[in-house]
Amino acid sequence: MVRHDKDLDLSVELCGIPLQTPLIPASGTLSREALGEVEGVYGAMLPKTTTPVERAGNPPPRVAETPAGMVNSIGLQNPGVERFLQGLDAFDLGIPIFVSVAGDTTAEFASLCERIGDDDRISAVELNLSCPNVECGGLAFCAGPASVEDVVGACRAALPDKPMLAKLTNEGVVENARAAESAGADGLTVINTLPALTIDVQAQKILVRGGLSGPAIKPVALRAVYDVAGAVNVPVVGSGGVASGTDVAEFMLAGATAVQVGTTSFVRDPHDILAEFAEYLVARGQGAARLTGALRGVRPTVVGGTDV
Amino acid sequence: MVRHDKDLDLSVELCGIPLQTPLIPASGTLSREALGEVEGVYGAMLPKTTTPVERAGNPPPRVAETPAGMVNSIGLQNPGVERFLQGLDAFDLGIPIFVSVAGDTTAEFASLCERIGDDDRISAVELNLSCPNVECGGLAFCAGPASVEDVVGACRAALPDKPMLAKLTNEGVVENARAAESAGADGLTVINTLPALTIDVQAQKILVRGGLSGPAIKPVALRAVYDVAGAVNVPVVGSGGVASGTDVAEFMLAGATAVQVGTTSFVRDPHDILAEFAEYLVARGQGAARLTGALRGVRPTVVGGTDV
Amino acid sequence: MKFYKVNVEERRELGSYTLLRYPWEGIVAPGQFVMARAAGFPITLDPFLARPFSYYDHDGETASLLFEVRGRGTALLDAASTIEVTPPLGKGFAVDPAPARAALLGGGIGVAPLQILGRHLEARGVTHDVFLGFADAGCSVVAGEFPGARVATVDGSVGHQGTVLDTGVELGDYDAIYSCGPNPMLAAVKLAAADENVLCQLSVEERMGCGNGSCNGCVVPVHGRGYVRSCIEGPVFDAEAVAW
Amino acid sequence: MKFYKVNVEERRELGSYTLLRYPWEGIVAPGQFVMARAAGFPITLDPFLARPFSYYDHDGETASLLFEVRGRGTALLDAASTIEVTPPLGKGFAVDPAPARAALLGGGIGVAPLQILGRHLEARGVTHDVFLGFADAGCSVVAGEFPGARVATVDGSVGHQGTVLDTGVELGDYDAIYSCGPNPMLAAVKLAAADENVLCQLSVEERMGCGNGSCNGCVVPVHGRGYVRSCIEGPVFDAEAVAW
Ligand SMILES: Cc1cc2nc3c(=O)[nH]c(=O)nc-3n(C[C@H](O)[C@H](O)[C@H](O)COP(=O)(O)OP(=O)(O)OC[C@H]3O[C@@H](n4cnc5c(N)ncnc54)[C@H](O)[C@@H]3O)c2cc1C
Ligand SMILES: Cc1cc2nc3c(=O)[nH]c(=O)nc-3n(C[C@H](O)[C@H](O)[C@H](O)COP(=O)(O)OP(=O)(O)OC[C@H]3O[C@@H](n4cnc5c(N)ncnc54)[C@H](O)[C@@H]3O)c2cc1C
Ligand SMILES: Cc1cc2nc3c(=O)[nH]c(=O)nc-3n(C[C@H](O)[C@H](O)[C@H](O)COP(=O)(O)O)c2cc1C
Ligand SMILES: Cc1cc2nc3c(=O)[nH]c(=O)nc-3n(C[C@H](O)[C@H](O)[C@H](O)COP(=O)(O)O)c2cc1C
Ligand code: FES
Ligand code: FES
Repeated sequence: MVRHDKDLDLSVELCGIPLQTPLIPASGTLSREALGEVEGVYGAMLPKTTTPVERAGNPPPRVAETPAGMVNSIGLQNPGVERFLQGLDAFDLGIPIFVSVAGDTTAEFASLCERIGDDDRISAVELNLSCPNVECGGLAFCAGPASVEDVVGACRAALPDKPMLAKLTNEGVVENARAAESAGADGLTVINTLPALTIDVQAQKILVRGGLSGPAIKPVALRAVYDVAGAVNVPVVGSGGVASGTDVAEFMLAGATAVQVGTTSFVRDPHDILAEFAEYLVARGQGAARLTGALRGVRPTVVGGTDV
Repeated sequence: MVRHDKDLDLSVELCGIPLQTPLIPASGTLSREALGEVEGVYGAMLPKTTTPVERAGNPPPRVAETPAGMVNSIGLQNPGVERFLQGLDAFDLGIPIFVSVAGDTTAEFASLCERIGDDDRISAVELNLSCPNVECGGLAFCAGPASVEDVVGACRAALPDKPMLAKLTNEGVVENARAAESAGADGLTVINTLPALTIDVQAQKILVRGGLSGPAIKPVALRAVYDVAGAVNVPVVGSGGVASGTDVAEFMLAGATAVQVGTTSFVRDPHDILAEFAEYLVARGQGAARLTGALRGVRPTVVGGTDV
Repeated sequence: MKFYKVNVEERRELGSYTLLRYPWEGIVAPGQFVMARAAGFPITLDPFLARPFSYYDHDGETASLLFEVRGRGTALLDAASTIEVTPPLGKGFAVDPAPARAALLGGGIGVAPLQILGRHLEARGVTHDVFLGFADAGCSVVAGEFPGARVATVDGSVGHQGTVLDTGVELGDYDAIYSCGPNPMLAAVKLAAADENVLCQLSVEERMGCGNGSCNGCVVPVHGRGYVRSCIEGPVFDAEAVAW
Repeated sequence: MKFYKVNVEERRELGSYTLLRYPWEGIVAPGQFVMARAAGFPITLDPFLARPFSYYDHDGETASLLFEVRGRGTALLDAASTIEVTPPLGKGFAVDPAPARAALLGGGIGVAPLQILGRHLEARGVTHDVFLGFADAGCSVVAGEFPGARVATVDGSVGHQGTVLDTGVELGDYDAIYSCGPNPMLAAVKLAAADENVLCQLSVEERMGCGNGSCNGCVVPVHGRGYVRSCIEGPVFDAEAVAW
């Protein structure tokens, strides 16, 4: 499958955790049933976000295709943290297991962190801050830096002993990244899906209102990773539209230490993505870890905004 | 070219201005030299943004292709408002002319509006609020509602007699739309490009840092139009990824009164987009104007956030 | 998900539908489906997602799909000489233990899985009747592949006028009812079968992101269990389980 | 922009390059270019933009392009039986008034417009010599289409070792120098020609969004004029005008 050149070093270290490859499945995009297909690809495992109690999720339709992407509105369907933890062994592929958590309130986030802090099977936690904060009228936890600082700080206190990543959306990502860092996040996952809407033009109805993912958002995610990596000192995990080995390299060049593969894993064998990434490294005799942030300093001549 | 069924009504009214079709070229995407190719397509003309003095723009490379889109960093290259106005007659296709303006400061915006207020050739002004505000450390004018209110209010005072559209970016679009409306905007153009980055992975250099446009962003723009149309009482002009006649219909269903065609006009004859839109209307016996906001009320069962 | 590149061995027009055959060894259960797309570069961006199709037939070496061109995914599939497919996915119709007498009800392109299902029932010696409903004559051409099938068309151009339930089918005469078609038709079949004491199974159609359980996109409401993924626990469900 | 669908009449491999011919009537000036792509649905999303190519030749009825497969756009073009093209775009080489003696310098795939340029010079009775530089033997195969051309390859496998400027060309011997190739080569030609009192014209290569002046993407710095669009005022510029 993946050709492992003897000199090829695919490993990276993320928040002190050695990963055999820089790839991680994006939360919510790899099921237990599909684990048999991904052996050897990932550096860590990351199941779908879990919440304090079971969530039924949203009624269908939940997914709609868009140009080079898709919009989903799953609604965080999950069995709740207790049953989630009971089933966690199924996710043991011999690589570190990260767990994504979300609550409706800061207290729920903190109690999830506390619950998980005890579990030795779990190497790190990802806080899914894109979910709606019921204390803030349904705005996402990462709608603003104050709210980010609050929830990350509470989670830090509840989870002193495990690395903790804060996963941010694109809107306000740099300020939120700074806030998460100062509140004690060990790393940042950048970005979640973009708020989006699809319409059934024949029925003249909304099809799916939810989050846009896939290759379409890659340039947006790259800009977010690049800017965040330039603004904080903690490692950044890239997410958004990764579809090929060179995409992985692009995210690392932009400053990511590890890279998540989400939607594209629905339409491509992620082994192929890893193989292409390995080829890229072999062709230039670079180890994976050396890519991180390699284009920093090589700034564009003019940092233009949008045009504008 | 476009089959004009005798019963087919393509016309709409925008801020009291009758438009023979709901299509408008997005600012910065239709040159004087290409006007011969677009006769009969558009309801209004809208040249590239002009600024108080000439701008050289950014050094190349300025454009890069991305999945279902492109990133540009032109840097508002334009000859400055005086030469722009001298050349404006070239844009006279017998349809209303809108003019897009941008300044570095609120005062510059206002003085542009004043300068243009006198010009009878111009039917309406679009304020390009996505450009960097030098008084706010380079953040865009529409980075926040206070700044939007400030600049729109100053422009309103300087331009009492012409319809004035405020063009917003996606970030914070609903709050900014409300601010623009309350400061006196007659309409809102939603959205400009998304901040994005492209990388030359072989050279390990930034290729273009700029704004993402094209079909990739359509679901993001649709969500913005839908939410803004639900939040304000002034008309909304849709912009972002329109590539077909059904895309035009989608934007209108979401709440747009008129729709801008930008990047896709580089790769498609916009006559074909209008023809498809006309076909869509004929097939259902609807006039264009009746589409606006037609799916409102038909809300999705759950207004989910991103998944989250 | 891993896709396999295969050559299209045969493509045949059956009225408004297309029959497509490609080499595929191994076992396919009736009612299972495949994610398929025209072959592209490493991935295709347009369309981006693969599309779900029921197996129309499988003889151990060759798989057949029957499809209707609706949008871009099916249009490209209709023109491709090489396609990319997953292995068989999902859970099919319950044919073991074999019922004594079965009715197969198909609506439109939903007739597809009834062919392979019929063959499996045949192999088990199950007497079965086929009832098919179509929009019009063009769609009904495929009925020729189901000898003895009773047909209805909405426009009345072929067979009975109406839906599959207007073919004169007497659900009470059967021990098992297997049905595939648009969800509103399935709901009608479920309702009609509710009074009879029969096994009633429906192959449902939900939008799919992945096909392998990863996205949670394709859910169907199931009594007492909330939303369950139709690509893993379906696409075939017991009618009484589905909370429509 | 309006694209016209045309059939590929001929496709021929010339070493590492592909020659593609399609029907096109009307006038094409040497040095003009076309935006082209493999035909797709109303538009193709992958790739999304069309690609600029210089005309390699045009005989009044058939246009030829010569291209190198680099990425997805050219790979699809290399396989397509139907392509979509714009009319001729941009401003080509200044051949009127005709110079007495001209040197044509091409680098890599930049040799493309020199074919049509040579024919136009021939028609005007202009004596001209062709000098071509390539990376390697595979690329240099196309030199066979330029009888009498002096060739250099970077790897020394064919002709002189080095770039087009190592072919022994004496720029001072000519009244006009026409050049096309990667921008660094053009900068070197400009520098070499600067000492001579000759017309020196360069066909530059910038990334293009539209090809018809609309996007302001393809700019080249020009002395005293800032950035000008190479799709409108170029792609051919006087070397002395370009502010490199
Ligand atoms: C389990 C299952 C089995 C199926 N079996 C068959 C079959 O045997 N033959 C056949 O012709 N069709 C079948 N379908 C429907 C088929 O998947 C759609 O017709 C096809 O996806 C349309 O794709 P398109 O690109 O042509 O249309 P588009 O409308 O352009 O598709 C756009 C998006 O919507 C989705 N979509 C559109 N219509 C449907 C639909 N009815 N059901 C699910 N998703 C849809 C597509 O997958 C795609 O993501 C089946 C669907 C499911 C879920
Ligand atoms: C005026 C002009 C004339 C040209 N004439 C020829 C010719 O006759 N034959 C030929 O083979 N090539 C020519 N080129 C270069 C040709 O346009 C690129 O090789 C082609 O765009 C690559 O597309 P791709 O999809 O294969 O590569 P990709 O690298 O996948 O392309 C990605 C994007 O980058 C752009 N791009 C990549 N390389 C170049 C480049 N060198 N110049 C401009 N844009 C680029 C593409 O247009 C596209 O937008 C010309 C370029 C210009 C500007
Ligand atoms: C179907 C689907 C479900 C998702 N569920 C979650 C989730 O539960 N938690 C989360 O943090 N992100 C979730 N995401 C977001 C992804 O983890 C990822 O950040 C995003 O899709 C962008 O990456 P991609 O373009 O590679 O998919 C989901 C995305 C998709 C497409
Ligand atoms: C090359 C290019 C130049 C642009 N220049 C301007 C501009 O000068 N002023 C402006 O308001 N928007 C500008 N835009 C943004 C467009 O007007 C439009 O809002 C955006 O591209 C989204 O629409 P689209 O996806 O249809 O292109 C530009 C976009 C592109 C691609
Ligand atoms: S299609 Fe993704 S879970 Fe069923
Ligand atoms: S390519 Fe768009 S202006 Fe030249």
